Amino acid sequence: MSDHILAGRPAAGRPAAWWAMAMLIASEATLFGSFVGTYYYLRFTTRVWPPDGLPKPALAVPLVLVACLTATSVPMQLASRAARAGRLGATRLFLVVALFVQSGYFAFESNDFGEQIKHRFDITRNAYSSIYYVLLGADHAHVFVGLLFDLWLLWKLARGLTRYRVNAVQAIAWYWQAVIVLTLVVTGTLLSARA
Amino acid sequence: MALGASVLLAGCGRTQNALAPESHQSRDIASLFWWMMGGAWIGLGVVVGLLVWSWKRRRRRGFGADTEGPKPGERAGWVVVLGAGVALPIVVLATLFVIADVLVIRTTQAPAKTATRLTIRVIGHQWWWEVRYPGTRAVTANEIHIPVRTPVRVQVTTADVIHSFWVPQLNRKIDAIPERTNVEELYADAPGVYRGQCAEFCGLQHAHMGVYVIADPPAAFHRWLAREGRPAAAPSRALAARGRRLFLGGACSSCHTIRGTGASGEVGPDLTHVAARTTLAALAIPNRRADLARWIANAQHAKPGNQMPDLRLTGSQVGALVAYLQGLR
Amino acid sequence: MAVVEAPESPAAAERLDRLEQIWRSRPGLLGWLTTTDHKRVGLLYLWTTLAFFAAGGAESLLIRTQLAQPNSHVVSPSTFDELFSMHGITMIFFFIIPMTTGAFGNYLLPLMIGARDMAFPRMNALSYWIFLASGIFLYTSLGLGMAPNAGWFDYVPLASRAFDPGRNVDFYCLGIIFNSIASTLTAAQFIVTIFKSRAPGMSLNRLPLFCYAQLAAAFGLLFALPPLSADTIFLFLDRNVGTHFFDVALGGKSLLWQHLFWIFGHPEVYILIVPAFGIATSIIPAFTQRKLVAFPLVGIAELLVVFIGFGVWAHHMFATGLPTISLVFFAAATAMVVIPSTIQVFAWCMSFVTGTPQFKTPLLFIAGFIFMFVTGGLTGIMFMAIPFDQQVTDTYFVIAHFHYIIFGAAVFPIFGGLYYWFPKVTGKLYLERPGQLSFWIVFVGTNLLFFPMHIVGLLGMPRRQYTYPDGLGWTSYNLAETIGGFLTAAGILLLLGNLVYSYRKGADAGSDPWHGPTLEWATTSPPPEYNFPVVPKVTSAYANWDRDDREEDRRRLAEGLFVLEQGHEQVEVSAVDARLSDVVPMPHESPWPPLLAASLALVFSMLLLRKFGVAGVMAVLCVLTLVGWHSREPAEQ
Amino acid sequence: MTRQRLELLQWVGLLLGAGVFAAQLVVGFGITLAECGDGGNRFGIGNDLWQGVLAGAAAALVAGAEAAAVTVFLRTRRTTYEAPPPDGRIRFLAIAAMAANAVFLVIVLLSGLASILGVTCRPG
Repeated sequence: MSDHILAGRPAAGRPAAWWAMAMLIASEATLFGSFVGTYYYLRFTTRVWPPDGLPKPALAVPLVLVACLTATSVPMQLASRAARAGRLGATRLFLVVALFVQSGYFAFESNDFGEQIKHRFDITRNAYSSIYYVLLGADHAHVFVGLLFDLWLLWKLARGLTRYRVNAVQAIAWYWQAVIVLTLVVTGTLLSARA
Repeated sequence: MALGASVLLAGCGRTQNALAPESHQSRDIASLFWWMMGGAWIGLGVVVGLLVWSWKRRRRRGFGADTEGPKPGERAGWVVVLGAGVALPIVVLATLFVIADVLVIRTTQAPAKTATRLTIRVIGHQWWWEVRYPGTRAVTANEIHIPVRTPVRVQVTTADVIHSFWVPQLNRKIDAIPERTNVEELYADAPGVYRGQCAEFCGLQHAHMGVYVIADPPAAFHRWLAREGRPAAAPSRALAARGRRLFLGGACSSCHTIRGTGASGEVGPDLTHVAARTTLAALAIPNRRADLARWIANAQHAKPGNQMPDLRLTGSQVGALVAYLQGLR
Repeated sequence: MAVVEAPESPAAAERLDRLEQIWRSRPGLLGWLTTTDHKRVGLLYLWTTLAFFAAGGAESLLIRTQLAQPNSHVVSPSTFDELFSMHGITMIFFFIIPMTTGAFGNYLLPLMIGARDMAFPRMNALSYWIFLASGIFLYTSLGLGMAPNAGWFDYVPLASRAFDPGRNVDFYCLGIIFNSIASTLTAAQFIVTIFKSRAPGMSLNRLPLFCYAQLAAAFGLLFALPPLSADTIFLFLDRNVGTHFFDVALGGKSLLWQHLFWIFGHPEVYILIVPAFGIATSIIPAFTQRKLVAFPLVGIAELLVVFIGFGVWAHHMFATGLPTISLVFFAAATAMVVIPSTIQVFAWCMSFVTGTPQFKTPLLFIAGFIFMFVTGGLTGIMFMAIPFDQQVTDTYFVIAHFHYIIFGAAVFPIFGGLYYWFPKVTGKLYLERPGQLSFWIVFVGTNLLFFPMHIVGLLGMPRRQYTYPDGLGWTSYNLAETIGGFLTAAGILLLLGNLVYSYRKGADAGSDPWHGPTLEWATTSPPPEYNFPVVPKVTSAYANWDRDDREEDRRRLAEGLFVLEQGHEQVEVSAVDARLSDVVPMPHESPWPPLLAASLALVFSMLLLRKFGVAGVMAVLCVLTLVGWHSREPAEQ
Repeated sequence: MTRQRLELLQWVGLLLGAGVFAAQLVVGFGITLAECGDGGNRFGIGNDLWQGVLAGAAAALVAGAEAAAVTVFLRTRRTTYEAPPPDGRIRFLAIAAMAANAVFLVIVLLSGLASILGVTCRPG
């Protein structure tokens, strides 16, 4: 490494990996923006909402679950800080904690998703059911991808901490923060049908 | 007879020219265009002038002299960019915006409820126009009769995909959208036949989805409307009577309506007074005996893909049907 | 003033050898399959997009042949629908975007900012392979006679299963989504590269305008494609899963498609032309030997036109009967989105006037581009007048307008750029006189092709009709257009012939035949795999015109400063002021990008066949590919 | 004025106007939808009032952004937009912001004006 030209320079700015994740998040956020926009477009152009006497979405359970998921933003942030400080053990620990809660959230939500389709109303019922399940499903899919990230990360960290992996921890923590925000937005949008 | 007059008119000088306006709406739009085009030529002239000027003075300085040091004429450049590139266009465009989108649009947008006394429903189908006159029994296709110098409210909807109703000489186009009923005003300064066409791509025969707006003097219009509302005349000649039996017995009646008979199909145009129209298949072919016969024999030839199947009729059956339909005035 | 020619000291020579060995890429076909070199990726994009250009051109010539005469039967109505649909999709998604960003952007961006490669070289290769796969995917439909046939903007309900039961529109949805993945990756790639991989000292006020244009286009793609993906996902679900987003009977809305489509579709237009502005702003300084007038205004204008472009979408929907008070928001934005363009046009013209223009082929194409762009722009302004827009929308007037923009303002600079950078890429000079002749043929041809369309449009000829009746005054204009079409094709063939001949027999160009303003001219032609022997010193936006800085580069090479010959590395800088922040290891060649693209192609094929389970399995394959991709860390090389 | 202050004002000048323009377009269009859409009109929003307030607030904010840009431009008189960063870059982006905000201001005013002068919910 030709570090001599760096002599005495503080690293300025965030690593490219962080920027790349920012790009991914920007485009995903826009995708969800389109979904949410669709939801409200349909709502504004439909007399009764939800239409055809479909039940309004449940309130309590989603809020509790989302609260749990939101809580995991703390261990993710701690993990990324620990990684930057080069503390491998702490990084692993925080990641495992987060992963535990997140996978619990996902298990419950994905099961509930199936239950709703089976017992409440089907995705093919009307436009409302379509956007309802697409919003929900897209959000769950992002949580699932996050879980894959976590597992991959832990597998990588099993063989120590390299600069490459530090960047990865930061990027994935960043991803989770964004997914949590998306989840809050999606939940808020869907619950707005109760208003 | 007014109908004869309009048929005559249909024969000559039909056009879709947006710059040959026959109503105040269309005239406003046309003059809007002429003004904008004048401005456009000036703008283009200025830019081309600058380029030509630079070509004329291309040799005045040694090539490669300016790359180091101060940039020649930078100040002049900024002045032009800020003046001609920012200030001037902002003023011009803001003015145009107010004229077009605040003032002119009041004449071309949907008319107020109270502004019209006659309402016509136009329903787009793949690939023809259904025309209904609410409050009367009159139903026709591809030929909209309106009273001249009278504001008419046209409600545009669709039975299938998106179409766009457009008669350039009378007014701007308005889309036929499944989830809404759009409205525009039709007004004609002079009696005549004004050609229109579906403007939004609507499938295979988008090219053959024309429509005539026929402006008649009020008296003639009301005579036409009254006759159009009546049920079909019974055939007088034997051949026509055979055609009628064929029509009612065969496939025809399952798709076409002829008021006053058992035929009440909804797929194709209402044929109660088909013989009174100037064209067939949404202006695809003229409404003459020979063309009608060819159309009935095989509708897929003149307008491939349209909904009317090849009924495999014998020559004599076609002849009978033609005789019957030609009697429906 | 190429630095790598004749290094002064043996030490310098020895450093260059080391760079050679570190950056050398595998020989032969395998080298191209696994390459991560932005120059090779750029060339792959170039060849592929030229192939798609040929396809799209052939489609347009068939369309023109059919329309040359009224009531003609050269092609059947159904074939005609597939032709104009494929023509639009091909030219937009598979020619212009991948040409201006994929080919020009990939090849030139790192050279202009003094980098050795993109920020993420493997992801860069992935963009190309996905793009190629999506192109093959889409064109399979043409082979199977199932090509998209509801137009490139594919309005519902015409595109719904009820009215289009075949696989045609499914090919459209999946092909577009597939292609969007590639474009999104490219966009992210360019943004990060421009912010993080510039040569130290190249702060935002010294970023070449070409890079500003690429940045603007990248931001545009990044934010415009998701609405399109959402839209096509909805349509695919409606057609294949039974949702009702666009099904009016069950609460769906057909206008929803149009809103989402045009939220993508209008920025798209600017995404098509802004990189071409970047090409123009590179060629003009070189051939007027003058730094561009009003540099900061041109820079912001390139970003501004894309940004405001997101606020004009409903001017494609003025005839849908939306309330006037809704329309005016988009009309106002449509009026003012013109300002960035007027800024640039006058900046270009004043650079011609105050500089020393030398009208060689590239500058001729740029002059022609300015003429075409202004013409198309002035007709574009007319669409902000809602009543007039409602009169001419969906007629040939609109076709004329956007072909003046897309052919005139995007393809002319592409041709100019092909001539301008040909010596850099090949090390050979093109033939000047045939070059100028090719310009005049293309210029006359396109105007003969597109100008009469204004008139037939005003005479009431709607677009997208496979034939038209005689006697409406359209016939002679249509014949003229067809002749213009073939004339244009001839000019393009002459252009390509010139380049092919010059590549084999052209005179040696040297490293800097035009005394070019930006850094790509500071290295040899063609550039070495490591682009620059040292990380260049940059103190202005026209780095190659700063003789002292280039001297400094030679000194650095002699002293071994900023050579980075210890590893496969490049520098990383702070985003805004480009302060040196790090030296990062770069991945070298990798087999994973083509593999990932292939497994993605499997996923999309299975979705097309409605085998969703199998598609899921293929998705697992993609994940495994990604794990393999990341199993080898650049740091461990 | 300190460099941090200039830095801040420059970014405000560059980004605020853009954000406000986007917000006014989306919200303003949303109000017309809510006013005229089938499901919307039960909200009983008075279009003209809301549009007036919205456009007024937006115009004020964009004007603020423009003021920030102008301030930076005047405070950096001693340098040029080609000067080394951060000074050169700050002046460069301030010049850019001045041009951009002028355009945003006109859009906000025109659309606000027209959305009030237009006949509410009359199809165009």
